[in-house]
Amino acid sequence: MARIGVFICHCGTNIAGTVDIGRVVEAAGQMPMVVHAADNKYNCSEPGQALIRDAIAEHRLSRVVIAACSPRMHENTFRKTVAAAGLNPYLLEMANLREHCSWVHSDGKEAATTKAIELIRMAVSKVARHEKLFPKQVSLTKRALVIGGGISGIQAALDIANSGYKVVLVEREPTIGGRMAQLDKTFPTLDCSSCILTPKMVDVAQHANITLLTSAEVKEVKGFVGNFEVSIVQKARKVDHAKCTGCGICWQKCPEKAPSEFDMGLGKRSAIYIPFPQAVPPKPVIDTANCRYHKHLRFVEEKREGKPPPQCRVCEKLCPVGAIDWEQKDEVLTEKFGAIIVATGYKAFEPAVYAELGYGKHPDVITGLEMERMMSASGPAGGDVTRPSNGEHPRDVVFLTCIGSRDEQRGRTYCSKVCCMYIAKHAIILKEHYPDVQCYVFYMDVRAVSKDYEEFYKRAQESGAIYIRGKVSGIRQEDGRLVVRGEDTLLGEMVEIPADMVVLAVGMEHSPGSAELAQALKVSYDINELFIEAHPKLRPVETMSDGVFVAGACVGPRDIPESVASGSAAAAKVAALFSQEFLTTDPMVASVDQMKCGGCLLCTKVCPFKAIDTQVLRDGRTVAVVNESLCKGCGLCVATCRFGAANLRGFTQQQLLAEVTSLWQ
Amino acid sequence: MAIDFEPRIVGFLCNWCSYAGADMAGTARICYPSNIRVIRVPCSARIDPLLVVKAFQLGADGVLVAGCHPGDCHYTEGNYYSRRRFALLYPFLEYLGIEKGRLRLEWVSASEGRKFSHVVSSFTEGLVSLGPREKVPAEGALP
Amino acid sequence: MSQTAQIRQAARELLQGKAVECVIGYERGTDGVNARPFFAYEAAEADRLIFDQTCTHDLAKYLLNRKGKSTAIVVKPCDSRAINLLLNESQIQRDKLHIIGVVCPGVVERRWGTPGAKQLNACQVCQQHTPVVYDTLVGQPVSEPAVADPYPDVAGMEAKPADERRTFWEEQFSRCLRCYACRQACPGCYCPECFAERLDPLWVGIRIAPGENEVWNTMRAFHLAGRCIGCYQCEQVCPVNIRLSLLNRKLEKDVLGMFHFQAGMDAESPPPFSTYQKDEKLGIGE
Amino acid sequence: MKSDNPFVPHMATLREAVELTPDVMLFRIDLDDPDLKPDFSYQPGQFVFVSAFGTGESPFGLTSVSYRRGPLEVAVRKVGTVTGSLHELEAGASVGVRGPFGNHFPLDDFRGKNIHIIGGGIGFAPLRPVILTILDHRSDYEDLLILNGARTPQDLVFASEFDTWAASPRTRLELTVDAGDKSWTGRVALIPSVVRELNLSPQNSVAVICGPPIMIHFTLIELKKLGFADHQIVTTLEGKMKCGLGKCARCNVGDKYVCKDGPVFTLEQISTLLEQF
Amino acid sequence: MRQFISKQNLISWLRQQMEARQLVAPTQVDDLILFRRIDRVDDVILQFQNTATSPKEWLFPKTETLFHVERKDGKAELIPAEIDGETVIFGLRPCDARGITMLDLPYLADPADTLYRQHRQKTVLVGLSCLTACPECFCESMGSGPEDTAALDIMFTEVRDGYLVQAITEKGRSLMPQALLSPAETVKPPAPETAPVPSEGITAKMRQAFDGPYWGRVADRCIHCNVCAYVCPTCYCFDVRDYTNKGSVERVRSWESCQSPGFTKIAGGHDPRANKGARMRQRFSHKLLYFPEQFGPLHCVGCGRCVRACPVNIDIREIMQDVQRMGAPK
Repeated sequence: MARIGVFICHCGTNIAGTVDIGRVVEAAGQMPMVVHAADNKYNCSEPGQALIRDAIAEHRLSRVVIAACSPRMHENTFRKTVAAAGLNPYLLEMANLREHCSWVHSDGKEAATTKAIELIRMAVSKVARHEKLFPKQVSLTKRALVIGGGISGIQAALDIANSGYKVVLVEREPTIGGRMAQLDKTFPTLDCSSCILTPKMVDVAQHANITLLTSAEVKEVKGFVGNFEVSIVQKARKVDHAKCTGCGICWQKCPEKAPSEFDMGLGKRSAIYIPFPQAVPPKPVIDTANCRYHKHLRFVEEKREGKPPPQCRVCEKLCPVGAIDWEQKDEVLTEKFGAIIVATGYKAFEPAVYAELGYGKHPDVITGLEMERMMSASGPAGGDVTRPSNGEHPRDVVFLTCIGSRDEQRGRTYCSKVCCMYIAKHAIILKEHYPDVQCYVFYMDVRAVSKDYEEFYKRAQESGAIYIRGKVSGIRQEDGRLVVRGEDTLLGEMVEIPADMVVLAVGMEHSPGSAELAQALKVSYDINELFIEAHPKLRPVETMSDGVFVAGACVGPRDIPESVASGSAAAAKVAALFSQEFLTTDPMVASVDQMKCGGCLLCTKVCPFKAIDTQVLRDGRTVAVVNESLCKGCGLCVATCRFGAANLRGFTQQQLLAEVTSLWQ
Repeated sequence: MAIDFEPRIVGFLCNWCSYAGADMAGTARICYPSNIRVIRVPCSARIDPLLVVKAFQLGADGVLVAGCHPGDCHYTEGNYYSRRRFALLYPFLEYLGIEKGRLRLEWVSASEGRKFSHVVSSFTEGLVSLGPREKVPAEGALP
Repeated sequence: MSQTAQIRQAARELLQGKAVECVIGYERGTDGVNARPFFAYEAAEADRLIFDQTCTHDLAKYLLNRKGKSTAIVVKPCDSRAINLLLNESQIQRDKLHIIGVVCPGVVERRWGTPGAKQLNACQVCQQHTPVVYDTLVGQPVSEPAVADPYPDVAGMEAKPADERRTFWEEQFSRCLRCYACRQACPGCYCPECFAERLDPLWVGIRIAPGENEVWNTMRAFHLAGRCIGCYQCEQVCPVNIRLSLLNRKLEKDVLGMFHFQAGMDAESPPPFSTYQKDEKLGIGE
Repeated sequence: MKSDNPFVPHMATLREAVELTPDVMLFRIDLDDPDLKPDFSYQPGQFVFVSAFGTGESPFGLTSVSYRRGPLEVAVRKVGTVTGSLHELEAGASVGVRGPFGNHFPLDDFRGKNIHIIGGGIGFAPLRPVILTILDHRSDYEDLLILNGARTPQDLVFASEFDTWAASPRTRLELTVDAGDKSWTGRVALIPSVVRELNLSPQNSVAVICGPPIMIHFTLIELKKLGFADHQIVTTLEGKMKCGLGKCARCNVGDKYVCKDGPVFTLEQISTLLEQF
Repeated sequence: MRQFISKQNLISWLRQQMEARQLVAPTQVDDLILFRRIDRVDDVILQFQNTATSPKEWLFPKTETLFHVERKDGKAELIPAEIDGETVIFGLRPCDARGITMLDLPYLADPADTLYRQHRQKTVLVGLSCLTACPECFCESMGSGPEDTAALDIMFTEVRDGYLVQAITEKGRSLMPQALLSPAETVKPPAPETAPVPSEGITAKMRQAFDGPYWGRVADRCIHCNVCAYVCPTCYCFDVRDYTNKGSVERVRSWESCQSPGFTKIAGGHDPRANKGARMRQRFSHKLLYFPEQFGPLHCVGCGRCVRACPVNIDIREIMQDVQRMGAPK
C-alpha cells in the first residue's frame, strides 16, 4: 500500500527564493497516494533528515519523494536517510527543484512553481511504482589468473602474490620472460635487460603464492567477476617437470638441432631444450616436430615406405631421474578465479609485406629484434654483430623506422612507440662496440616523449648517427653490399646510401590468438586485435568485462616502464577487488521476464557488457537471462527488446511511462 | 498563433552527460524556458521509442532525447544505438504528420550547461512557432 | 513441368521418404479461384498442392507453430526472406526445414470469387523474383529488373504537406478495429505477449479509438523496422483496408537509405538496431 | 446512484485489508448502500467481481459466510493488474462489487456425511465458507477433515484460524507445505501424497477440492484410487470471466458457463462436459 | 399493404431523418462500403451488395463506456452511461437485421444489458431487401433470406424508379409520412436464390464431431486474425477494462474475439484453451452448438462476410458440410 511522503526543500533561498513552497506543499498533498507533504529548510541537514525519518514513522510512509536538489548530488544521502527509518533505500525518488527549476527559472516565479509541482507529480507517480531492491552479495574466489608471462604479467603476478593472494601465471611458451628476455639492453638507461628481468623471473618461480604454468594456454572462460571458471590446456612437454632437476644433460647431448625461436632463428637449439639459459622454469621440453624419436614414431604410424629413421631416445637413456615421459598428453585443467589479468603482449611486425626492402631476400636486411639477439652477450653470436651474408663486421648500417607502423596500407595505423628509441639504442651501442661503424636512420618523425628519451635520442645523434628524414623506396644488392635508396624530404632529393646491414625497426602487433582470447573473455578488441580498455583515460587497466584487466602491450604499443606500471596497476585493481569479503552487485540492473521473452536474443548481441546469457527452459524455449553481476544498468536491452521482456530496475518501463503519463493527469 | 502558447516538452536525459549538463546549467544559473519536464534515464539507449510515441499521444508538443556525445557514452556505445533508433523514428513520426522539430536528439555533455540551456530555448521557440499539436483525440467519436 | 507439378513432386518425395512430417503449401480454396494455405501430412495429399498467382500468403508465419518439427515449406522470394528473418532471430532451425523456393512472377490482390486482376503493389516494384534461400528451387531464376523507383507510394506520401499526412493517417487509424489481424498475419510478429495487450505497463488503452489506435499502428510498424520483409500480409488481411504497407515501406526505405540494410536477405547480417557504425551520419544529433 | 445496468457495480468501502500471506490479502468490504445489505445474501462457493477503479474488475470467491452478517470477504493473491491495484488500496478506499454470481457448494447434500476439505494455496480460500458453515452447524455433518497445503509455511492462508478449527469437535486439521523452513515442524509433502497417506475413506464421504489445476489433477487421481466415486468429489473450475452473467461467452467449458453453471461442479458433472480443461 | 416511394422521395425522407436524428447508412470509404454516420444525403449508397463490416457496431459499438468514475472527497461515485439521441440505420440487408435478433438473445435476456437495450430502443432499423445474392451468401439455409424482415421496422425493396415500402412495426409506421408514399403499382421483383448449405441437424452433428483431429487440421492454417468475428453480424464477445485518460476513469467495453491468443488466459498465465484446434472449435461450437442449445437458433445468418474476409479461407459452409459428413465418433 503506497503511502507516499513528499519533502520539499527550501535549500535556504536557493529553491524557496523562486518557487512558492507553500503552493507546492499544498499541491503535493493533493496528489494521489500522498499522505504527507511537508517543507524543510534544508532536507539534507541533520535536523532536516531527522524530520524526514520522524515523518516516515509517524505517517507510516512506504515511499518517499525528496523534492530538492539534483539526485546526482544527494540521492545517496537520502537513500541512507530513508534506510535509517526502516524503509528500503530504493523506495525513494527525487524531484530536482533546484538545478532543473529554481536556478534556471529565477526569472519566472509562477512558471517555476508550476514546474516544481509537475516535477513532484512525476516523482510521485514514479515512486509509486518503485520496488524494494536488494543489492546481492556474491562470494568470490580470491585467486587471480594472469595470462602472459612477459614483464607485465610477471609484475602483475608478483604484486598480487605479494598482497597475499594466490596467482596462477599462464604462459604459452616454455619459459616466462617474454619479449623483454630477448632484449639486449634497455633504453634509455642501457642497463642489461636480462640482468633486471631474470631476478623477477626467479621470484615468480619461487613465490609461494604463484603457480606457474608454462607451455599452457587458456582455452575457455566461463562465469563472471569473482567467479570465473577457466579451462587451461597444459601442452604435453614430454618431460615430467616434477621429476626433472634441470641438470641439462639431455639438452646438451641431444643430437638433433633446430633453429632457436628465442634467438629469432639466428642460433640453434636442440630438440629437447630450454629456450635460453636463464629460462624459468629451467626445465626442458621436447619439440616433437624435431625430436628424432618422434620422427620415427610418425614414420611408423603413417606407414611410410623405406627404412625408418633411428629411434634416438638419447635423452631418455641419459636422464638420471627418468623424467622423460613419451606418453605425456595435453591436459586440460579447470580452475576457479576471481579476477583475470590479460598480459599477452605483442609480436614483432612481419616485414615481408614491404617487398621493396627485400627482407628474407637480402640476408643483411634484418629486424630490430634480430639485432637485439645479435647484440646480446648471451645471444648466438656472443654479442658480436656481423653481417649474416659473410660474417664480417658491418661498417655502414642503415636503420629504417616505421616498418609496419603508421601505415594504413600495409601495416598498422598506430605508432609503435618504441622503435625510435630502440634504433637510437642500437646506434649508440654499435658505435660504442665498433667505433668505425656509421649509422644512418631514415625516419618519419622521431618520437621521444618519455623521461630522458629526448636526451637519449640526442645522444644517438651525437654518437654520429645520421638521421635522414624520409622514406625508403627500395634496397638493392650491389657488389656484395646493399644500396638503400630513399628520399631526403628535408633536402628534397633522392639519396642512395650503400650499407652493409639494414635494420628494419619493425613495430608491435597483437600477439597471435588475441581475438580468440578476447572473445573467450568477452572483452572487446579493436580492428587491430588490441584489447579495449574500459575507459582510455580513467579506467586504463579495466575492461568492460568486470574482473578482467589488461596490462602491457596487449592494449597497444608500450615500452617496459609502461608495461611494468600497467602490470602493477592491474594488480592493484585485483587486490582491491579481493580485499572485499563479498562482491555487492548494484540492484538497479536489468532483468528478463522469461514468460515474455520470445528468444530473438538481440539483447545478448547488443549488451556492451556481455551480461546477457541464454538459457533453455524446461518447455524447450531458449530465453535470455541477465547476469546481474555483469550488468551495469544501461538499459539498452530494454529498448532493444520488442517483447517487453527486458526491464531495468529503478528505471522500469512502468516507472518511465508513469512519469510521462503523470504530465497529463 | 496564440502568443501565450506554452508548449509542453518531455525531455529524456541520460544520467551521466545530459542530466549532468542540465545540472550544470543550474549551477551556472543559465536561465531557459520552463517548458521542459525532465525524465532521468541511465543512458539514451534506455529510451524505448514507445515512450516517445506515448508522450506524443498524450499530448506532448515536443520530445527531447539527449545523451552523451558519440564516443563519450558512459556505457561506451549506448548512444550509437540510440542514434540509430531515433534517426529512424524521426522521419517516421514526420511521415505520420508529427512535424519535424517536435522530436529532437541532442548530444549534451556534463560540461555543456550552456548548450543544454540553448537546446531547450531554441526547441521551445521552435515549438511555439509550430504551435500546439493538433491532438489525435483519445476519445474518438464513432466513425 | 509446371511449378505446381514440380512442387507436388518435391512434396511427394519428401513425405514418402519421411524427410519431413509436413509440407506447407497452397491448395485451391472454396471459391474455386483463390489459393489457400494447405498442410500436407501424407504423400497422397501432395496432389492437392498448387502454385499460381493467387498464392499470396506468406506461409513462413506457420513455421512459428512448428518449432522443432521437420517441415517443408513452399516459399515465394519475399516469404523466403521471412525465413531468413526468423533464422536470424533464432526462431526456427534451418536443419528442421526443407525450403521449396518458387521463382515468383508476382501475385495478385485477393478478391473473393473472381480471379484478381491487379498485381500487388509490392510485386510491381519487386526486385527479388528468386528466393534468397531454398533447398529445392521451382522455376528458372530470372534476371532482376532494374526498378528505378522502388518506393513511389512512399515518396508520394512524403511529398504531401504535414497536415495532409496527419489528416490521412488520422482517418486511417480511426478505422482500425484493433482486431490485430495485421499482427497475426505478420511473420515478424511473434511476441509471447504483444505490447498492445500488455496490461502493465499499459501502452494501449482498451478504447478502440484514434489515439490508442495511433500508438498501436505506429509501434507495430516500428517494431518491424528493419524486419519487415515486404510480404504485404498485414495490408491484405486488414478488414478495413488500412494502408499499412505505407508505414512498413517508409521504414523499409529509410532503413535501406540509412543503414543499407534489407531484412531477410540473409540469415546472418546483424539487423540495424543491433549494430552501429561509430562515424555514421544519420541526420540527427549532428 | 442506482442503476439497472448489470455492469455497474455496487459501491462499497474497503473496511480492512489483512495480510494473509506475503502475496495474499484478505479484504473486508462493506456495501455502501444500507438498503442493499439485508438482501445481499450468498452461499459458500459463490463469487463476486471486485473493482479497483482505474484498472478494472476481477472475480473472487467469497470467503465469508452470508448468515454471519459481517462484511464481504475475499482473499486476493497478487497476480495481475487488478489484483495488484487492489493490493495498493488502503482501508477506506472505494471499491465496486458485482454479484454474487455462480452456483454454490451443495451443502444440503453434504448433511450427514464426512467432509474432506482439500485446498491448495489461494485455492483454499473459497473453501473457508464451507468450513465455517459446517462448524457453525456442526451437528448436521459427520467428521470434518481439513487439508490445507501451500508452497511454504508463509503461504498457508487463514493461519490465524487454524487453532480454532483444530479445536472444533470431530474436526481434524492437516497442514502441508511443498518446502519447509527452519520454523516448520509439520509435513513437507505435496497434497496428493498427503491424501494418499491419510488414506481417506470414501465411506459416506464427500471430498471438496480447490487449488491450482495441477494439484487438482493429481489429487483426483489419488481420490479415485481410494475409491471415491465421481459424484463424491466436488471441485471448482476457473475460467477467464468478464461479465459473470453468461453473456460474454468467455468462461465456457464446452456448453457450460463457469460463471453461471459453475464454478462448483462434481467430478461427475465435469466428466460430461464437452471440453476438457 | 405495400406502398411505393419514389427515389426522389426516398432521398428527401433520408434527409428528414438525417436532420431529425442520427442517420447511419452505407457509404463509400476508400474502396470499402461501410455503415457510417451520414452528414450529406448524397453520401448514402443505394446500390451495393453488402457492407464490408456488419452494422452491429451501431447497436453494440466496438468500444463503449459503461460508466464513468467520479471522485469526490476521496470517495468514488459511478455515473452509468446513457444512450441519448435516436438513430436510424438505413440500408440493412435482411441477414444483418436477422443478426441483430441474435444479439438480442443474450443481451436482452435477464438481466438485460442496459446499454444494448437503450441502443435497441432508440434505433430504427430500415432494411433494403436483396435483389441479387452475394456469391458467398447462404442466408436462406440459416433461417433468413433476401426478404426476411426480422428485427426491421421498415423494409424497402427496389423497383423501377423507386422502392416498395413495407412498414413492419409501429415504430416504422410512425416514421414513414404518408405524404411521401403512393400505392404500389409495381409488383415485387422475385427474390434471388442463395446457395444451400446443409444446416439441418448441424447441432447434433457438431456434438458428435467435437473430438477428433478435424479441428486441428482446420486450425493449422488459421492465423487467429479475428477478422471473422469482427466482420460478423452476430459475434458478441467483448473485453471490459478501465480506461484512464488525463485523470478521468471510465469502464469500457470493447470488442474482442474468441480467436485472439489471450482470450482465455487468466492472470498468472494459465490458458485452458491455448491449443489452436480447441480455439478454432470454440468458434464453430459456439455458432452451431452452444448458442442454439442455449437460445434456439443457429448463431449465424449466412451473410457470408467471414467466408469472404477470411484470409486463409476457413469457410463455415465447408465446415458444415464436413461436419455433416463426419460419422459418430468411436
